[in-house]
Amino acid sequence: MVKVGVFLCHCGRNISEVVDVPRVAEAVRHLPGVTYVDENKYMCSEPGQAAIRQAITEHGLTRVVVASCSPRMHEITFRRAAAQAGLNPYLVEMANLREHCSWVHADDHEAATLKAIELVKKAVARISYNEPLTPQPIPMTRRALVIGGGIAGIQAALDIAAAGHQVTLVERESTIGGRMAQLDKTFPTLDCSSCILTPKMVEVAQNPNIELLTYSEVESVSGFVGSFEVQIRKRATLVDHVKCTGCGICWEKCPEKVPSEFDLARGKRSSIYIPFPQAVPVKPVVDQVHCRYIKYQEFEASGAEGKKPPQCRICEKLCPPQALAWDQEDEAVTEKFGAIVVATGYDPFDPTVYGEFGYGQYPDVITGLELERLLSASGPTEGHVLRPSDGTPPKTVVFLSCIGSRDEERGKAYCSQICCMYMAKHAIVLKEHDPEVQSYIFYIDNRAVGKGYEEFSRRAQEDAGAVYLRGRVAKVFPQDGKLVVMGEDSLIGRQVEIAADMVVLAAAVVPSRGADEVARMLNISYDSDHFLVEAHPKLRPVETHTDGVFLAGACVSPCDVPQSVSRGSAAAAKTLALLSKETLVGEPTTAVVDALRCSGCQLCLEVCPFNAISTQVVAGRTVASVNEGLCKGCGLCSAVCRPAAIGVKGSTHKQLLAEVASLWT
Amino acid sequence: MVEEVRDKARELLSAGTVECVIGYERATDGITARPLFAYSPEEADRFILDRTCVHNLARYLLDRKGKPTAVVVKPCDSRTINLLVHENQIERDKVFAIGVTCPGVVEAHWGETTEGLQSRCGSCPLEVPVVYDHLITVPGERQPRTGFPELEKLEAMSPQERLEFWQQQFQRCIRCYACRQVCPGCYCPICFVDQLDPMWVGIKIAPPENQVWHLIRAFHLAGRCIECGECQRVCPVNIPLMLLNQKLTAEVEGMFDFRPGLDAETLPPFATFRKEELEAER
Amino acid sequence: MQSVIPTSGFRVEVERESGEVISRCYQCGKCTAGCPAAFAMDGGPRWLLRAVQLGMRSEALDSTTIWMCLFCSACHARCPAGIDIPRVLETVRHISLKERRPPASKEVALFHRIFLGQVAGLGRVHELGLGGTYNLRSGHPLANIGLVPRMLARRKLPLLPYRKKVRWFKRLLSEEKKSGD
Amino acid sequence: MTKQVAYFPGCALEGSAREYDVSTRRVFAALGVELLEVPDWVCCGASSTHGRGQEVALALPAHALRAASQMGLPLMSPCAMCYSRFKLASLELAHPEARARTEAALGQDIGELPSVLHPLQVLDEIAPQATVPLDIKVASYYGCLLVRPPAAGFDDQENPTIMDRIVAGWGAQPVSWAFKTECCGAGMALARPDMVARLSRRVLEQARQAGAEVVVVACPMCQANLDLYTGEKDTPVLYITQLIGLALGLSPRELMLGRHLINPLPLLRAKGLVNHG
Amino acid sequence: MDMNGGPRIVGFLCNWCSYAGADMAGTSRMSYPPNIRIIRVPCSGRVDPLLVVKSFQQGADGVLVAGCHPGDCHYTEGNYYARRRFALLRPLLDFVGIEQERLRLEWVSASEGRKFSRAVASFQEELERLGPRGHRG
Repeated sequence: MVKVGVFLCHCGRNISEVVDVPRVAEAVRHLPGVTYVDENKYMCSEPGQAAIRQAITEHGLTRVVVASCSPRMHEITFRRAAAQAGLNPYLVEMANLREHCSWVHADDHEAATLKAIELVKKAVARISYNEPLTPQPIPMTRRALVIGGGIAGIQAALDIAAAGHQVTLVERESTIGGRMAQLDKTFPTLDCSSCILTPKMVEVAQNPNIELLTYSEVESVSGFVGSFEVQIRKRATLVDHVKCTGCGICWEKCPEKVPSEFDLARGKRSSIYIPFPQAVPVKPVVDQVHCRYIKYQEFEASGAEGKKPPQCRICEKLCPPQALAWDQEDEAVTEKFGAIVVATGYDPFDPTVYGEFGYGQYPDVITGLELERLLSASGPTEGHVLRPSDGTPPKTVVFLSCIGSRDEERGKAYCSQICCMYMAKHAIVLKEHDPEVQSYIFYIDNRAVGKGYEEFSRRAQEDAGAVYLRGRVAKVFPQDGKLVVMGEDSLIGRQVEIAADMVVLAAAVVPSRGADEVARMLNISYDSDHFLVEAHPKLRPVETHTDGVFLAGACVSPCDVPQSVSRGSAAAAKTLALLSKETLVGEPTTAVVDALRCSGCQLCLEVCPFNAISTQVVAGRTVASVNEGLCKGCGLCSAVCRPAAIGVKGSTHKQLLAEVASLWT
Repeated sequence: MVEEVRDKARELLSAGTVECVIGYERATDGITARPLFAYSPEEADRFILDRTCVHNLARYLLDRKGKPTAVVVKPCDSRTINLLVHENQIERDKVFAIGVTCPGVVEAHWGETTEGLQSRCGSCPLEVPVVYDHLITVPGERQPRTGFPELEKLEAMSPQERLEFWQQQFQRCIRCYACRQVCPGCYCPICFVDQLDPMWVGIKIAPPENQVWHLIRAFHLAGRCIECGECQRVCPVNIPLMLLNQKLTAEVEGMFDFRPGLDAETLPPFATFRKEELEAER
Repeated sequence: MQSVIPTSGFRVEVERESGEVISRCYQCGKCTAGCPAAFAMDGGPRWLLRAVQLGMRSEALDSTTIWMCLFCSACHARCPAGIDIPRVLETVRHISLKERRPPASKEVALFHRIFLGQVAGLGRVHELGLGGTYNLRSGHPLANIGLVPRMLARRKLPLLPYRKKVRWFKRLLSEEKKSGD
Repeated sequence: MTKQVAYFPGCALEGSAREYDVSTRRVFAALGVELLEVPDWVCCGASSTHGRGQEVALALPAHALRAASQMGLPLMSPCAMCYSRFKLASLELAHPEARARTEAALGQDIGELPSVLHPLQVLDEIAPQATVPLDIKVASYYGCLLVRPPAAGFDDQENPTIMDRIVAGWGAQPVSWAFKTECCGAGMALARPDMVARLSRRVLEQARQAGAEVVVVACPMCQANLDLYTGEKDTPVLYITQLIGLALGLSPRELMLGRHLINPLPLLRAKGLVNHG
Repeated sequence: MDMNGGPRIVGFLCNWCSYAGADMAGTSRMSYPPNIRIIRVPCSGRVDPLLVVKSFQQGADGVLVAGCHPGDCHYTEGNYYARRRFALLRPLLDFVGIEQERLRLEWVSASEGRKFSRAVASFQEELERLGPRGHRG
């Protein structure tokens, strides 16, 4: 038999000047189960709480109803008070006599009092069905996974490692560094990009807390915060990276040269290669599409007639430590992690949709990222900017902004944020490379929001003499060996034609290929542009709707290097807050299945937003089973369950039904 | 065509393809039909097939989970198979469906059958079963679609009139639950109405309780009722239960363009949603 | 320089008649940039859209921009907001005509008037007649005159027109004119 | 197979562009496509109905669409302007209210809207059967109305290829160039010859720089503007049907090649595309 | 009818938006008729049709289910399921003589105190118009 104590709060006069509290006390005193009733001017005050604690111990109360303000205000307060007196906090209920009664029925004291009585009755009826709940401790695997080895992922990994936790960094390419590694210089300080990035990359390789898995991809994720089971596929490099010393003979001597992805096909690489000199790890991989020996083997296997391709194997012959491992195969590893940071980064928008600019048609129309490679000392032209068409240095360079950005028709509606600044950077750097270069920048709105950015773009105009023209370009066409750019300067309202040697397109920033697949694996959502979605755009910009999964860098929205770094650190901070715990205490208000009632129709599996329900076989029958780690207690399953086999703790059928049944009786 | 049923049954049983063939045989009143569970080729001779074969035999598949079984299914009954496969109650490959085309069935009660077809046949969208492993074509003109005439009649009434209509119906209910026992969609181990903790429906057999039972029963079949009409057929006090089901069938089709049991893949209305929908119906 | 007092009435009027949402234009200028007729216009399409956005009614209605449009639709095809700009220009031209404002380009207005007159009167357009009438009425009797003999020499200009009155179209034209008042 | 279409020549093809009309009829006859001329057709209204309200703009095209609908055939006009008017009108007339108002204006029901075709779309479907090798560099000039506005166009707006595909199919060498869809000045020839001259010259200059020996067009206005408002020594401008006619072995007279101001015959002789005087 | 007059309303309010919205109505003293009894649920999608039917059996004249606006559900999609469920329950109730106006689904965010109090008031008027259940007068 439950012993319910009812505690009525006057809330100063907030409640008592409208509700006749003593009358309420009288009315509820004899309700079934009620063994103690008390009033207090301020239930939430320390004396008020003390009164509750005392009553629990002295009168052996097994249930507590506090009739005061909104539970959203003080539920925690009173639960804590009960817990201090040794009562399970989930045996406390509240009747909302203030927000839902005295404050909204001030004009009718009688009605308010009657309603107050019913609200307390309702709470009393409900509470006899409350059960003591204890939060399930979720064991925390104190290791983190970072997906993506760009600057954001690198920063996150380093910060987590610095706090003394194990972290695995998975990168799809054969080196970390990401987009930043492709850049020549960074705005607004014009630091050499690799000069500031390389040390961090090396640190990743050397930090004992960091396990670096390059040339690897996440294949599947199961489990939940505290214990994610992640399967990672390490693609075969055909090189034994333990033996390999990275001496470089193989990639120097390899005869099969192919366009370099890293140089965006503006340069060449070998078929056994590292993408760029500062790559980390400095260990080559064999490009299995182009390698001559692989081709030879395929030819042999196919049993085709005709002339055999050369065996080659020069790399193997020359490799001092004999590190070539032709029979190496992909390897799938499964590891457990407590938290996951997603830093999948971005790709440049493909400008070929704009026929009017002739990208891909006229060799001297290139993208901003391609220009970075031409400017880079380690790039295909060793830092000498030359026209792809004839190898001459361009003197007149025209920049086109918003290629794919701010275009709902053929591109993306959003602003890509970094273009305005890197166009300014390019203008400045080009001038440094060759004082004769004249840059023209077609912009729509020069967006220089950021520390030192406005000053920087002034510098492009004042020092580097870049001419800014406000307007979008309509067409680029070749004439007399030049590229004629047709635009408008909307400030003067006249058409502008410039005969350029080179045209640079500021291609929009789009989420990197495969980011949406990663999102699906992690059960996090992505928007119509496939950027990953934060738990709250303002107050939870790093978290996602899946506990323990955090976002960093440009996978959320376009952002520049400093933003990527801070997003990386922010994600690390969130991760560390989790890893600092031995166990997590989740809310105990999760769903539970009554296997005897479950019909196994599996409708609940369909409606659960958190994939928290799976099936198990109980006594030969396949029935639903809830993963408490994933369950958020929304109760969607409960509402669709015909035999009422799934209930939500703290919002059970019995509790709700008792509330309904208590009304107007 | 009766022979065709018998031949198929013999073949399946003697080949051991299935352990049991569920079909119809003549009832002892010599007029109506009753289910026959044939386990040996010999029994196959007793199968019949005519317009008195009203029962939805597919419902019995629920009692033979995992056991290879053949069953004679009319178009309406065949939807049961899709429903139960979708709801993970039976495995398709354990079922051999002997589909029969259907010109409609008559009202059949012990010792008597009507000339005219059952009213629900008028709203039946099908002539050929939606699933079958072997198809038998039954000759005979199919009566023209009548839609849901009784339904429209009731919808034309005022809420007050409807209330009275249903109160009269519900107060006759003796809560024998025959409607549930015969329903292919009612297979919960413990039906909510039988649950005592919490007690959803009062034990008292009175209109208010009866109404809760019938409303929730109907709602539990929303987007699931395959319109076999068995509930109404077996009701000992002749409550027109199909009206409730037909109402929801019509609403579901109108709102979600969905009719249950036509395939085993499409998600039923309560298993999914579209972000842009229904703001008017709220 | 006269100051502008921004108002929305005109924009709404044009949006209603054209069915185009002009507030979607954020003045990127790609339309004017690629407009083949811009050199012959006072403001150009971007300017015209801006004028509509700001409610500069008379400037818009009296601009040459609405008359010089060649309806090549290059602007429409490239507009990042998907605005059918020629339709907007056409709409403004229509309003201007309905209000009987002196067209900013007499030549173009005259040409179209004669053209439609021929359609109504002959059913088809007779180029020689069209050119002749135009030259007489436009006050440039010698415009294109150099071409005529060369074209005649190559029998490019049949002397006699096809004749078949199109009464319903005549009626339609006059009704449409009246609708202006 | 004989295919039938409702044929709408348009005013220009009765006058300055008769060679387009004639060459079209001859070529399609040779290719087994029967052109049934729309009876008593009326001008499409061209660009002159712009700014005269929807009724006026729709009425004239609707008249032609109705005629074709009565013939139960797709409506084909070689004139890019007519084609564009018809296509756009048929799209607008899909809206009931627009249709109702237009039918009221016409005083007749339009009937089921026919599909609207341009000869290029038909030629693209037909396998070339060249008898004379067209060893000649061609700049395909599309102008505006075949690709724009987006709703009416039937190929890429910035770099269409259908005509290049066709001429290549008939053995000529299409050059790639940037002014395929730049405007020639359209209907401004009388009112603003200066504009037409400026735009047309630029187009021809681009074609020349791209290495074209002839420019092919599929629109009487384009042809007239490029041909009349440039210099007689400029690159000749032929109709696509004239070029295909040559490949089919038709004579200059049959194709009325003598009517162009920029005389193509010297070049064509030099190229061996026309043997006799 | 309730002892202090007026139709009886049971309100199932989701904890995250609508219950907070009702609190907001209180905090900003936006009064509304006193005959509503609010039951707090985690999500509008938690509301089982049984609870609605039981409420009517219990003598409620109207049932209000309130949740977060579409797209704002704390559990991302609960309210979409609720919307479908009650869109079907309403015609069924109507069919057996419980006018569908008696079951309302409202979207009320945590900041929409005014919307909540107005919703209750207008629901009350609607129910008064309909009269007591079963016997309209």
